[in-house]
Amino acid sequence: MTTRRQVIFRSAQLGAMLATLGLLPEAAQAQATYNAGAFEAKTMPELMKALGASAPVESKDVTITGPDIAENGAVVPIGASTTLPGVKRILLLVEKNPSVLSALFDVTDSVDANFSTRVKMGQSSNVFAVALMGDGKVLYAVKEIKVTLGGCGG
Amino acid sequence: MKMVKTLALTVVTALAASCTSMPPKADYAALMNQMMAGSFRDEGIAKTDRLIQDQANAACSEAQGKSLPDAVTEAIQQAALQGVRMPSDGKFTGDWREGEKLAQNGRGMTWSDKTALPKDNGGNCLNCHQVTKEEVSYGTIGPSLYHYGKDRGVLDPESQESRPIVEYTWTKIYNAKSYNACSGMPRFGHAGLLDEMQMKHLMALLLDPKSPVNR
Amino acid sequence: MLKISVPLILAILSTAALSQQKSATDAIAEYRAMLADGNPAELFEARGEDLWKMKRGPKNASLEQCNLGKGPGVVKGAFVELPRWFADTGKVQDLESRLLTCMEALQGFDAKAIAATPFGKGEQINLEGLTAWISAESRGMRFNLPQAHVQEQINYELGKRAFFYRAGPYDFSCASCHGQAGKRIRLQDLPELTKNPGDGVGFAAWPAYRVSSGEMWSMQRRLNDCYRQQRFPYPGYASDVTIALGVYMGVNAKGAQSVAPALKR
Amino acid sequence: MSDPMRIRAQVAGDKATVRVLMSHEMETGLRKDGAGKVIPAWFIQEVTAQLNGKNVMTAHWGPSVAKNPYLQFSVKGAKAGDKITISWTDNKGEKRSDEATVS
Repeated sequence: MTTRRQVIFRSAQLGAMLATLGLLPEAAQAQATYNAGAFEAKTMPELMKALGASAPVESKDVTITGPDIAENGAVVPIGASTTLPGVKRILLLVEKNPSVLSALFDVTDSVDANFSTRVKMGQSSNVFAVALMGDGKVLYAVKEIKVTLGGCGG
Repeated sequence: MKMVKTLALTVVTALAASCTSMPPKADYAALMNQMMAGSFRDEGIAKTDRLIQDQANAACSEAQGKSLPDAVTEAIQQAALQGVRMPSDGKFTGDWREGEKLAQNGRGMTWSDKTALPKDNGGNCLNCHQVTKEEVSYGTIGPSLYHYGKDRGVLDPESQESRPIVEYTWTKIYNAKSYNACSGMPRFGHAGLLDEMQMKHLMALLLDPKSPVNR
Repeated sequence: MLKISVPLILAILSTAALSQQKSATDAIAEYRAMLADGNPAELFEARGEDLWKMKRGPKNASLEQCNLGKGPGVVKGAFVELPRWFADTGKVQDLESRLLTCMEALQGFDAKAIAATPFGKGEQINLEGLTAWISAESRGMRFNLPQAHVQEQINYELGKRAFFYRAGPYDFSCASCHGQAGKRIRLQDLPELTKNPGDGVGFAAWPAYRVSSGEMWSMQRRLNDCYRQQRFPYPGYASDVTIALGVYMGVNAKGAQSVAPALKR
Repeated sequence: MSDPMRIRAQVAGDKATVRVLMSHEMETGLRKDGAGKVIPAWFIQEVTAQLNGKNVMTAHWGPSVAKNPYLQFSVKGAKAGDKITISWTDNKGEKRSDEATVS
């Protein structure tokens, strides 16, 4: 039986190997490598530690979008954005998932700090949009999304 | 003048007739039997003998949603009522918490379920009924059951004064066709879907004043 | 591609929400609107188009000469006229059973073997892609099943009887869930299928991408799962009862605009 | 081999809205199959976007991104005719790259 940890570990090794061999696209190499530890974090503090970031502060300048109720936890549309200048990274978190971090976006000057995707949610939970700023500040917005039991349940 | 009018009327009638053409003549009962027998196969616990209809299902299918003749209705309901077995120990209610779990549980009796035993069956209640105020994900095929006991003034479901409504409720769960020949509700007791204890839990959910149904 | 922008829909929804507490139904509508743009069914449509044109099977042929009812190779508009009578097979066929006929005749596949393949495996995966693309080619068109042939009429009558056929341990029929308007199971709205339930609803919304399983479902798979939930035995893929039900629902849906392949829970 | 992505890039003011659908199982590694065996994790880990060959965004994903992932973002200064390239790499090292023209 292969555990998830092993798979990620192996794939990180594989990624490093491919990078060494020059097999990864140049663009990818220029960016930070996949932080497996961050995607293993169970809580927000654990995640911030793995990312080497400070404790997050709630901010009105960060926006989290998503439905109040998700008809199905398998696909929940969420988005994170901020209009603040100097943002380096945007994170999307689901508090009650086995690992809190769903997605991380490295922001460049060429894109808006505004990303939408769809995540899986095992149960009703708070979801967070977190902005890692250039000056080291960590800002967040939070919203609760209820996951309902749809269909006949059979 | 009169001639023209008659002619116009004839045309209209002819058009109407062609729009509502009668189905072609065929032995539909035989074709139906042949089609059903040739289309399904056994899978897991769901065997083809499930296609066999009892009198009630045959009559209600035939009616296609329309009401049955009074005599047929009466016969189905009488037969259903006579088959209802009241709880062996005379006690009608169990634990509403267990009842709520059963109400939430929509599983049971499909070809992907392991067994057809009551322990592997849910009550499926939320699929069709509102049950509590807190659970917003409920169906509307059946009436809301929120405040079921409260609205009927049940203070103690095991008391003598509650007996009529308690027996009615038990009967409804055991075999809903006792009061409504073509009821859409599964016959939980009659079909052996739930055991006596499970039905008592559902009774508690509906009738216990402490149950979230009545709060 | 959606014509109305999602932000616009959301803006309307959130304005409405200001005046009153959002009901669960409104919240679900909001959730669906958020998913409407970017239906993963598009991924299957693209695959289906490739599969239609690709030389495959023992005969190494494409499906481009397949006759879906409007002549060999005519795809546009075919979906909204199926199921229909086909003279070459002497049968009323739906999209899936017709595709099986073409895959056998043109490409040399074994239709029976494909019909017996479990959903989501082997050639069944390809069928989901093909039905996604073929239905998409009739997107926005209105259902207009032919009823001229006597077998099409008989199939309608049999489909109607099958629709109301109550049996199994729960005494359910198709009509148990789809016989009345304005009902739902849990939070799922149930289309009334004994008449035209409206544009893009019921028969006019399948095939669909199922969010819950991340799979593409054709009408055959939809019906299969209906029968599972009905606690019936297992209906064969493209079996007579599934075709008859298709005729019944399809004829009832006359005039309904097809939105297939849609996005479903 | 994986299926092509669906990429739409449309000009909206002084930027282009990019919407991407990717074909991927996004298996969490936490689910079990019918026989009770754990289904190994299999998910896209990295997504990059390029505008006319220049990297404009890198995303890292975990297995909780939904199956057949959807991604939407906006590229500043993108004009009609520009090329948007999206690439992904999954945890098995499989990769895929597709291109779309901004319209």
